[in-house]
Formats: sequence, structure tokens, C-alpha cells
Amino acid sequence: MSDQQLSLFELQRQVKGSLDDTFSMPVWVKAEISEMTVNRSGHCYLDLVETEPGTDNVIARCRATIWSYTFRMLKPYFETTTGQVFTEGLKVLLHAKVEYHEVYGFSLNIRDIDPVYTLGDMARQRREIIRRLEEDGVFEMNKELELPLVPQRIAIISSPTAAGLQDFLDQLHNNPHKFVFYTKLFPAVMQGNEAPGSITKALEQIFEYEDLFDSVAIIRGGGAQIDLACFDNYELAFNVAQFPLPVITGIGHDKDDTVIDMVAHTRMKTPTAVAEFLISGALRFSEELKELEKHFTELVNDQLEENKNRLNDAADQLNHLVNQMIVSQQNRLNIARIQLANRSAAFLKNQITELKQLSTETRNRTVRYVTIQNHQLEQSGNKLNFAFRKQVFKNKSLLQQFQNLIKFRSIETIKTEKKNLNLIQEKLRLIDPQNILKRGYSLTMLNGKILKSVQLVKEGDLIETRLSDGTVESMVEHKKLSDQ
Amino acid sequence: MATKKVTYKEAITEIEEILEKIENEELDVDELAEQVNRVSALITICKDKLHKTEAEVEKILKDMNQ
Amino acid sequence: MATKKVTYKEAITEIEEILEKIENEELDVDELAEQVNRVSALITICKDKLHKTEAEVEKILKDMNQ
Amino acid sequence: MATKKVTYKEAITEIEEILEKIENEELDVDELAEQVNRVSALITICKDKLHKTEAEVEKILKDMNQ
Amino acid sequence: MATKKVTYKEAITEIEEILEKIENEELDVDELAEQVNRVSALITICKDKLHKTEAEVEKILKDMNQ
Amino acid sequence: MATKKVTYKEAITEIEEILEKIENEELDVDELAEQVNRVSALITICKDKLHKTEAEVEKILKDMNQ
Amino acid sequence: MATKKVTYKEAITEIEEILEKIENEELDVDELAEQVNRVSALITICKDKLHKTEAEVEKILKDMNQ
Repeated sequence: MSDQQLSLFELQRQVKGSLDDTFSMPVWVKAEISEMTVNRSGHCYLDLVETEPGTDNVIARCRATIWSYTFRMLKPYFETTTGQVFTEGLKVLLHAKVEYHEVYGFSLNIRDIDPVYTLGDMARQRREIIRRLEEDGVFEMNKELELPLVPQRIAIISSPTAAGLQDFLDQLHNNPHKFVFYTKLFPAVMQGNEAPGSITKALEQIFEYEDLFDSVAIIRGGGAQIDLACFDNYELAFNVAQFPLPVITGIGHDKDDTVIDMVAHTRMKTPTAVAEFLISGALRFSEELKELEKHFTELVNDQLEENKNRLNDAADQLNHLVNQMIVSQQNRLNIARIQLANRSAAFLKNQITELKQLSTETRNRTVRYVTIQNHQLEQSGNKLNFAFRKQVFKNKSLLQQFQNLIKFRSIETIKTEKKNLNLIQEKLRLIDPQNILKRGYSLTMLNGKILKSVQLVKEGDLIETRLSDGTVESMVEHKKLSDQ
Repeated sequence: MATKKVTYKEAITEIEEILEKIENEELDVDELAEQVNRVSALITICKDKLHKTEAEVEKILKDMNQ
Repeated sequence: MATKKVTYKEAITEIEEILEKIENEELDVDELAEQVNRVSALITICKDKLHKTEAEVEKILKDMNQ
Repeated sequence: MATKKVTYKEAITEIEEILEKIENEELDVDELAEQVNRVSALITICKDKLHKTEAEVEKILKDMNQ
Repeated sequence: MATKKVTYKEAITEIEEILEKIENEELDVDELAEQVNRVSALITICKDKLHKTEAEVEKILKDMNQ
Repeated sequence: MATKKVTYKEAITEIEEILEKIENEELDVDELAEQVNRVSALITICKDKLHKTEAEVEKILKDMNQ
Repeated sequence: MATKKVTYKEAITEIEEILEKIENEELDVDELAEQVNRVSALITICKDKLHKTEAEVEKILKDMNQ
């Protein structure tokens, strides 16, 4: 614990001394300009802050100065480089010398500004806005509106004092085609931080008379090109995108589009371009109408022509077909005539052929007939010959047979008779009693008769026995019957 | 034995009649001998006729075949 | 052969009948010559008719072509 | 050949019928000349009709084109 | 053999009748020669008729073809 | 043997009768020779007739075929 | 040809029908002249209608452009 007591001045001097030691050279500091004033002598006084990312809580703050001679160089350089007014709300990268004053305390003396950092930051911001609008689903909304065929009722948002406005109005009202445009100005601040709010308010007014207008033209003529940051505003873009009428922008710059340009229905570079766009739209429509009329006339004429042609064709066709039919019929008749000649000739020829055939046939059949008859006669002759020969042969055979028969039978008869006679002769020989006696048999006779039974004789009868060579006479002594 | 005018047929008929008589024993032995004689004579006549006929026929047939 | 009034068709029919008779030998030989003569006459008639018709037809066709 | 009242169509039909008969030899030779004459007459009728129609049509078409 | 007035047909019929008789042996040998002669004569007659007819027909056909 | 007027048929009939008689032994031996002779004569007659007929017919047929 | 009351369309249809009939040879030659006359009349009617329409249209367009 140092009990050394320092005067305030001494303390401040020691602080100053240590700061000077520590920050003997300028350092690059990132900060946001929260306030800025430029005094009469051209010095610029700034209030710098740093906020907590994602919130608006200030976590650091300090004063800063840019001396007039520096400021006079830095400001235009910054603004031409970034296209952005050097003003409050910008995030900047400053090359600053840390200063400490015994009376005024801590401050930064800005020697240089790096515009590239701010540019990057602006671009980042713009990307952020676009992302949010896309996330909200409104980015394309205005583009999806249909621009009327001829937008003739225009609500203009512009600064009433802007030089471009009058040019725009003149151009629109004095167009060479004599199209009539109805315009109504809704004044608004067209630059600086107030611009978004002011334009939004103007839009709100237009919204109340929505039905009276075909479209909204946001125009800004002639102003410095560095005042455009105000158009990269989320709220304004959100309103423009959702606006129920098509919005045409003519903010008047050549560089990157602002977010408003992006969300607008149609983006033109300048008010003049907007006026031309509107006039050309009307012109196009007028030309389309003319074209339509021409087309209609052509169609009607075409149809009339077509019908005329059709009738002429029909007449031609009639002529042609009738001629064709007549020719065809003539041909038919000619063919019939030729056929008549040919067929008659063929008919007659056939008949002649037939007659010839008949005469040939007559000859053939007659010849055949005669041949057959001849043949039959020939056959009859042959038959006669054959039958006759057969007959003769048969008769010859018969006679031969008779001859054989008579021979055979006469000889046979004689033979038979001979046999017969011999048989009789033999029989006779057996019968001849003389022959019987010769074999030893004898005949016994009684009273001159042959004795054939014992019973016919009595004992004592005189019997005669005849033998072959004489007779014996004897008396019966005894007789006996044989047993049978 | 005289009657030579008898035909062959008559002769045969007579022979057969006599033979029948003999067989029926209607003949006396004396007649028998006589009849046997008669038959024998008749047979001779017949044989003669036969021979003659035979010769004649043979001749005719021979002539016919020529 | 007198009947010249016969039509062509009748003539042809008669010819064919006669030819058929000849073929079927229904004709006596004695009639044959006569019938053949008839056929011949009929054929001649037919030929005459044909020639006449031919000439007539030719004339008609000629007239028509003029 | 008197019937001039036939229509063109009837005439053509008759012509074709007769032509077919001739071709198929359904006609008697005796009829041929007559039928050929008939066809000839019909063809002439048809041609007359055609010429008349042709002239008539030509006139109509000429009148129409004027 | 005199009757030359017989027709061809009659001749043929007679020929056939006689032939049949010969075949059936209804004819006596005594008649045979006569009948054969008859047939022969008839055949000759028929042949003559045929030749005459043939010549006649040939002439007719020849005349016709000219 | 005189009757040469007998026809061929009669001759044949007579031959057959005689043959039958012989077969049936209706003939007397006395007649046999005579009958055989008769048959022989008849056969000869028939043969003669046949030969004559044959010659005659042969001539006719020969003539006919010429 | 009296019916002038036909519409343009009916007239065209009828014209085409008749033309088709002619083309398809469905028309008798006898009818041809009459039908050709009919087509001619119809074409005249149509042309009249067309001319009338043309004049009318011309007038309207002229009026419109003023």
C-alpha cells in the first residue's frame, strides 16, 4: 500500500505517460459511430461505441476527433470508395492515436479510415437484410404482382424538390404518343436516415388509395450517389415487397442495386428510364391493339377469300368431275362396243369350232360304227366257222362212237351166245342119264317106272336095275326107311 | 333132227323148254335120252349159226374200218 | 332335208341326237347314210346361219363405229 | 329398238347383260344378230345421252363462270 | 339266197339266230351246209351294205367339208 | 341197203335204235349180221354226208373270207 | 332451284355431297345435268352471300378506322 498521495494532475499525467508508453504508435480500432458533429472550423467530433453482438447493449464507448485537415481528405475518399455518406451508424476501421488529456480524459485522434472494412460491413448488412426478407417469404412478393397492361395511374414517391421529378413528369405528360398518365406525388425524404421512415409513410398513404393507382414509382433524381445506404433498409424493403401495387424504382445510380431495387416489381436506373418504361408499356399495348385489329381484318379477309376459293374450287372440281365422269362413261361405252365386237366374234368362232367338232364327231362316230359293225360281221363269220367245225367234229365223234359200239356189242352178243350154248351143253352133259350110269349110279325101275321111294315097293316085288352097260332083274327081300 | 329151218331164237327157246322139263323130272328116262339128243342137235345148229354170224359180222366190221 | 325353218338350236340338238344314236348303235346301218346326210345338211344350215349372222353382226358393228 | 325411254343406267345394265349372255354363250345364234343390234342401239342411245349431258353441263358451267 | 331285200338289221338277226341254232346243235347236218351258206350270204350282204354306207358317208362328209 | 334217201338224222336215229336193241339183246343172232351190216351202211352214209357238208362249207367259208 | 332459303353452310354441304356422288359415280348420267345445275345454282347463291358479306365487312372496318 503506497501511501503516496498524488495530485489529480499528477495522476492524470502518470496515466497519460503510461498510455503514451503503451500506445506510442497509432492502432487500428473497429467501432461504430454513434454520434458525429462537425464544427465550424471543420473538425469532426465523434462518439464511438461497441455493442454486444446480437444486442444493442453498449459495452465500450469513447470520444474521437478527426482534425479538419485530415477530415477534409478522409471524408471524400471514404464516401467515393464506399458510396456511403460518412455518418452516424457506420461501422468503421479507424487508424487512431490514443490520447489522454489531463482535463478531457481519454480520446482517440483518428488519422486514417479503412473504407474496405465499412464496405464489407455494408455488404454483410445488405446480405443480412436479403436473407431476412427471404426468410419472411416476402422477397419476391411484389414481383409476383401483375403490372397492368397499361399502367396509367402512377403514385410517385419522391422528393418534391428533386430535379429528376420534374423531368420525369414532363417526360410522362408530354410523351409523343399522347398517352394520358395520371400522376400523384407522395412526397418523401429520399436520403439520409430519415428516408426509410419517410418513404414508408408515403407508402402507407398510397395504400389508403390503393384502388386509384396502377403502380408506384419510387424515384430520386440527381442526388449524390453516396446517399443510397438508406435504401438498404430492412423495414422499408419489407414494406415495399409486401406492397399491393407493383413498385417501380428509379433511384438513380449505376452501381449495385439497393435492396429496395431488388424487392421492387421493376427496377429502372433513373426516373427517365421509369418514364420510358411506362410510355413503352403503353406504346406496346397500343401496338398490340393495332396488330390485333390488323389480324382481325386479315382473318375476315382470309375467310372471305377462302370461301371464294372454296366456291371456285367447287366449280373447278365440278367441271373436272363431270368431265371425268363423261370420259369414264365414254370409255365404258367404247369398251362395251369393243367387247360387243370381240364377244360376238368369239361367239361365232366358238359356234364354228363347235360345228367343225360336230362334223369331225360325225365322221369319227360313223367310222367307229362301221368298224364295230365290220368287226361284228367278222366275229359272226368266225363264230360260224367255229360252230360248224365243232358240229362236224362232234358228228364225226358220234359216228366213230357208233362204229365202236356196234363192233363191241355185236362181238359181245356173239360171245355171250357162245358162252350160253356151252353152258347148255355142259348142263346137258350132266343131265344125260347115260353119263350118270357111267359114273356108277344106277336106276331102279318097278314096272317100267323109276322107283323114287321105298314106300312104293313091297317085299317080293320084282325090280329092274339099269346100269351103263346093261340091266339086272332082282326081287325085293327087305326094305328099310332111312332115318331122317 | 331134220328141221333145219328153225331160227336161232326158236332153237334156244326149245332147248330151254327141254331143259326145264328135265329139271322138273317130267321126263321119263327113255324120253330123257331122246330129249338130250334133241337138245344136243339144237345146240349144234345154234353153234353153226353163231359161227356163220360171227364170220359175217367180222367181215362187215373189217370192211367198215377200211 | 326340206325343213329350212329349223332354228340353229334345234339343228344342233338334232345333230347331237343323231350323233348319240350313232354312238349308241341305235341306228340301223341302212339308216346311217341317210342320217349322216341329215347331219351334214343340218351342219350346212348352221354354217349358213352362222355366216349370215356374222355378216349381219359385222355390218351392225361397222355402222356403229361410223 | 323403239323404246327410247330407257334411262342411261337401264341401258348400261341391259348392255352388260347382253354382253354377258354373249360371253357365256347363253344366246342362240338366231338371236345374236338381233341382240348385237340391240346393244349397238343402246350404245348409241347412251352416247347421245352423254353428248347431250356434256353440252348441257358445259353450258351451265360457262354460264356460272361469267 | 335270192332275198336281197332283207335289211341289215334283219340280216344280223337272222345270222345270230342261225349261229345260235348251230351252236345249240339244233341243226341237222343235212341243213348245216345250207344254213352256213345262208349266214355266209347274209354276212356278205351286210358287208356290202356297210361298204356302201361307208363310201356314201365318206362322200357326204367330204362334200360337207368343202 | 338200197334206201339212200334216209336223212342224216334218220340214219343216226336208226343207228341208235339198232344199238339199243343189240344192247337189250332184243336182236336175234339170225338178224345180227344183217343189223350190223345196216348200221355199218348207215354210218358210211352219215360219214359221206359229213364229208360232203364239210367240203361244201369249207368252200363257202373260204369264199366268204376272200 | 327455287330454294334460296338455304344457309351458306347447307349450300356448301349440298355442293360437297353432290361432288362426292359424282366422284363416286353414284350419279346416273340421266341425273347429271340436273345435279350440275343444282351445284351451279348453289355456288351462285354462295357467291352472292359472300359478296354481300364482303361489302358489309369492308364497311364496318372502314367505320372502325375512322
